[in-house]
Amino acid sequence: MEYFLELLLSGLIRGSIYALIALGYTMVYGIIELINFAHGEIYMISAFIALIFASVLNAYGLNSLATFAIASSLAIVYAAAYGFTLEKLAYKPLRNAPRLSPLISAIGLSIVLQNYVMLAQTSSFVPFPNLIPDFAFLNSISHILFPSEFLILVITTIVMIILTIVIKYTKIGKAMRAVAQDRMMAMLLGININYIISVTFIIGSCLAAIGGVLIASHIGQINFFIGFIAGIKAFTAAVLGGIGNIPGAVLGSIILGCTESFATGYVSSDYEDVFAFAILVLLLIFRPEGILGKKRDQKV
Amino acid sequence: MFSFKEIKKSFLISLWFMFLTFPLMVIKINPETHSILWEWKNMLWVGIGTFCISLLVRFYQARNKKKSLSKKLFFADRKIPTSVIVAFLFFSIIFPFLFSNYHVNIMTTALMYIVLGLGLNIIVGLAGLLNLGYAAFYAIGAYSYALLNYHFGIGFWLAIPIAALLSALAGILLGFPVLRLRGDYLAIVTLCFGTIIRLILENWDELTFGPSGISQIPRPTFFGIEFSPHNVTTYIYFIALGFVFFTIFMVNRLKHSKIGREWQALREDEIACEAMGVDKTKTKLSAFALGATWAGMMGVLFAAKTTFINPASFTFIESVIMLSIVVLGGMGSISGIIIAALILILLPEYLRELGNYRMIVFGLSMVVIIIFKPHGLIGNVKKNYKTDYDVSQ
Amino acid sequence: MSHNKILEIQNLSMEFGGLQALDSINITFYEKEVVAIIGPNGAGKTTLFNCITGVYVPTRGNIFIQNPYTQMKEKINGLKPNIITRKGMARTFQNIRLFKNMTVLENVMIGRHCHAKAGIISAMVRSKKTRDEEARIIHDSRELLKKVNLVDEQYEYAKNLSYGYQKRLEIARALATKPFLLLLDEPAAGMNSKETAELMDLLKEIKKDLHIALLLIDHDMHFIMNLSEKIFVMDYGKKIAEGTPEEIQKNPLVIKAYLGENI
Amino acid sequence: MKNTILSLILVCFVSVGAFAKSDVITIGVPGSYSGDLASYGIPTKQAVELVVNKVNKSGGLLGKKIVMLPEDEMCKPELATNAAMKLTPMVNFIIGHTCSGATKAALEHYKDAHIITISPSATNTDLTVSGDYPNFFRTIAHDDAQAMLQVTFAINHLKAKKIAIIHDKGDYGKGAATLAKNHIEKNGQATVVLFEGITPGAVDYSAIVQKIKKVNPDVVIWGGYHPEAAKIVALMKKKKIMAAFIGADGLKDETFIKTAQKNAEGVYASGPRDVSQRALTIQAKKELKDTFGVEPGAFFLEGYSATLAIINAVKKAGSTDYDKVKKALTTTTVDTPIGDIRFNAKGDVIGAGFSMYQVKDGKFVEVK
Repeated sequence: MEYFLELLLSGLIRGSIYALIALGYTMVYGIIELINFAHGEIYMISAFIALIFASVLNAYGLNSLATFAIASSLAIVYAAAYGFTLEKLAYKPLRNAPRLSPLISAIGLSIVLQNYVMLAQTSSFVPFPNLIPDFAFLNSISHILFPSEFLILVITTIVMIILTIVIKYTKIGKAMRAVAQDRMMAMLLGININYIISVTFIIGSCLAAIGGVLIASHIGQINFFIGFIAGIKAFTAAVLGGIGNIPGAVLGSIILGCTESFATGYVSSDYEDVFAFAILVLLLIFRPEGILGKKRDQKV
Repeated sequence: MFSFKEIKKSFLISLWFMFLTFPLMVIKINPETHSILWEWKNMLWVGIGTFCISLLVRFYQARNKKKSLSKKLFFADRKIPTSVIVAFLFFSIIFPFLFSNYHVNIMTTALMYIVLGLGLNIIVGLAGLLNLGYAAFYAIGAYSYALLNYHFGIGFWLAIPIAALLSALAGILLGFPVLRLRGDYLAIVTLCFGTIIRLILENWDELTFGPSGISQIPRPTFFGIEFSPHNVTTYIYFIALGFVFFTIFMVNRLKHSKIGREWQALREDEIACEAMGVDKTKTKLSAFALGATWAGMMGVLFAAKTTFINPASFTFIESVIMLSIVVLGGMGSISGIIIAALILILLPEYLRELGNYRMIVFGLSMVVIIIFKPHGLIGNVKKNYKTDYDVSQ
Repeated sequence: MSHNKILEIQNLSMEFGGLQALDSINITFYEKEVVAIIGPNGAGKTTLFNCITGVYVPTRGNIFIQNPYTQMKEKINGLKPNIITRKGMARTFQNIRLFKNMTVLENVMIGRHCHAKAGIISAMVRSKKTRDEEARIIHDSRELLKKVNLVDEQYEYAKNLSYGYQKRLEIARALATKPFLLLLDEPAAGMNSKETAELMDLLKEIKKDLHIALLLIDHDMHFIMNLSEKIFVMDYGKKIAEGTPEEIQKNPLVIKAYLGENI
Repeated sequence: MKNTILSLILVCFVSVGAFAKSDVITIGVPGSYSGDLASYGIPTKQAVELVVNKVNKSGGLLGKKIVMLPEDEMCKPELATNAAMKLTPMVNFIIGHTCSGATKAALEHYKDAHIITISPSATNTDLTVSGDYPNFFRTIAHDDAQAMLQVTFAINHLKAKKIAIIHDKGDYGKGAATLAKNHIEKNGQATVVLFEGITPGAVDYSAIVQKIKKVNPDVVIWGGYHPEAAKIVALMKKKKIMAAFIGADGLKDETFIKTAQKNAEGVYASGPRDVSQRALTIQAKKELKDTFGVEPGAFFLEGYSATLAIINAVKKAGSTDYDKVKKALTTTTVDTPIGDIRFNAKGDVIGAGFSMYQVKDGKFVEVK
């Protein structure tokens, strides 16, 4: 039983790591129906930027809490800037192109960004400083839950709630949903499409940055390739939960995380990804729109 | 040439990029010694570079506005003149006698990717089923040959139909669960399929020899005659070339046949397609199976060409490159796919001189091509059924 | 008028969740008839269409077709749309569903496919038989295009046609499946009066030349009254009246439910 | 478009032709210089460049300049074949490839063309032991030697009875892990209680660590590189698993200690004998720092030594003739950063010892 619970916990942690990235993924998809392959790269770049600024601040002798705050804020700002620029450069010109064309530019961008970071910084793994402060109240259970894991769980939940509220109740959120449903109509109603899409990308990239800083702190090392793997898993999780659906992304991530964890624990970690992907395929056979995704009936 | 306003705009853009690249380009940290290097001159380069590129783009856009639309669509909807085809044919045949083995080898790879692109085109371009796991079929073909040869000594030429059959079966196997899925969901499931196949190759040591792969796979023979290592490259080149011709011929036939039109109709509108009496299940499965067949055959050729295979050759990136060939070429267009395959495969090879920058240039060219030609390099050529056969009453 | 039954709907009901879209519909169609179904928006006309053509599987009730040539009677509810089409019923769509990026001719050819035999192997081998079949398909499709007056546009992409032409192409495509019953979902919607008049002529001609039955849904009363021989009126998923156009125009129930005080 | 391709091809053809002169000695350096395994290839390229430049400055080799031709193959067998075909007509020697798989794919071509190949990092046992490739040498011990060392160390020194083996499913990692498993089974004094692969690059490994805890081994043998190991070691500490952790040369990297920090304490790793005090080693590191401004990466010293070995052999042989150089490689001993080395008949290095290290106070310390 204890073994089961431990596996469950590790599944939850893994799931919430996926969720942090999947949230941004699913949000961008929900608004503009684009699989933003470069999302994982934004996550990677923000981790690097946090690392760079943290090192600089450390060198100037700032204390750890201030370093954490400043470095992660800068990472978020830069991620937003990168997200904004990428959208303007590579996706906006393709707004009216066939559906697969933005996918190709996303893949191309992904390659460019990976190699850009590799050349500008380094190709090997870089240790990432543990920016997250130790929480005193966690000391008694530190063998079960790291502070970083605790923070990831908490922040995933908070981000999910805020995002749901923003999209459901605020003016910009309503505009986003309008754009998602019918871009043409939204435009006719006076919504500035370009502005809404930019905002979507900026929010999505900020989420990637939050994920980048937290996950990098948790794992303790980064290289230019981490975005790719994390991106694919997050994408899987987002689809599992019903792509475009915010709580769905979290649920999908948790299910994915737990599946992998139990597969490792009870079968073999050799086939952990096989189980993860098999569960997705199975689910999609019976519920092609994902767990929480809305069924889109085609009107005949 | 440029107004002050435009120059100012470009200047602002370059400033923005200098800001954007500042932390990664300027601050170089060394995690081992905790030392920090400030490389301000990189910032200058970024600034100058983006300023020039931005001006160039502006220039291009200004020029394009003046041009008429028909000029812009220069390639689209036009049949390629016979003279060009003949020249191309001639060139492809004398190619191995003009260039060194290395170039022949690279060109063979490009030819193989043309076939792969054309095969994937059946699934993605014609039937409209997004597939991100095409490399799995490629892997099945390669491993079929390697293993059949290892265990039963089956030769290259016999392995080709067997691998084609096995891949087609795998295609149907993948096709069944995804019948109801469309678009991005299909993409993720095919991606999963590709990954699952690769993981099985990695983990099932007893069957596949695991990650260390299978080496010393025999190269193709010519009616039992073995070629010298030098000549075999040329021989494989001609096999690949033969496959390209065969595939173009077949895909062209398929495209303009009953089944081909049904694929396209399925891509356009599933519901209308069913209402016209087209069997959705059969049509989708046949697209998956036929598309996979070409990948299977190329897999055999790949194994025979490198003489060594391991799961690392069949990663997700491989599928992505194959998909990019189809999309960049212009979905459904055969000549477009040929050009895209040549660009995507030859470019990184010949960009080697650029060293570390080659992958950046490669990625950038993908983005640039798709932005300037969002429908792919070459549009679909319409089939005129004018000159077809007389109706025998 | 001949009195062979071709389509028989018995007690057909369709529910979506709690919504009763169709409620015990009983309708019989006869050979070579032109029948219209009218009713206010949301009355369940398109749902009925979708049940007949196999897009939806009805909750209760039965649908039978009887092929006028072979006189074979079969139950078709639950069959897939493509099977039903092969059995001799074809349809058009309320919001046009053409194969937009295919040429006009190819669109019609797809319709003809359900009577062709060629499979994958024969497509690759391309034997004499396949070639003849292909030529046959092209020839027949072109003839159909001539009938709907689109032969000049045969190499145009379907998406480039005008709205009226697209509607006509959809009809030609449906006819290509050689139906004995053609179902038209709001064929005149969105057309100007000239286009409607042309369409009316076309449908009359089709009925006369091809001896097939037509089932229409439309809101254009002039169009319906002019064309149809029999009218069914639906409201809230129920059939509330049936009869000739004259009878329907006088039926108080219909006036109340649908035509309102306009007449 | 066609014209562009044509001209591109022509340009490359001409540029290739320019190198094929005989008044230089060319060394091809194919390896993984981009992609996810770039960090294992780039240091070799740097090492070769340093040595070649130094030799050229002091008058070259046999009076000829040495030209180095790096080729990126991303550790992919098919790209390695391309690189091999490109290099074969132009080079006298090869230093590379980075990965065993790529090496295997490329070696066929070098073998046919009689080109001596020295890899600083391809550790797959078959490459030398099978005897299939008489032209192949390496400056690193093969996996089997390391696996043997690990297993004897675990059983004799650590008195392990239950051993868990974890690997990264890769060519190198799984290969090494399988060899270790075979040695344990042959030895018979200990049992393998767990043999599983993890996915490299995954965000979290707590499930597999949980499983390790469940089987409660005395020793965990790791087959793979250091990034994943650092995560596993941290989780093992967290879950209070006391089993000793043994890795191979893929783990013995300063970055491991930097990443795992205090969790790295007590971890064992087999690796090339400690050479940090050798004069040549210090010199090589200094050259690297001065030229590229970086610390040595993986296989830097092996690459440096491979280059020195080739140059020495050519000097001794007095020509670049295949047989003469081969003989020189196996008979003459040369002073390199990794030791005074020569090669045995199969191509494995002699004189570069292997030893077991343990992390103590943030440093790898040799276990006597």
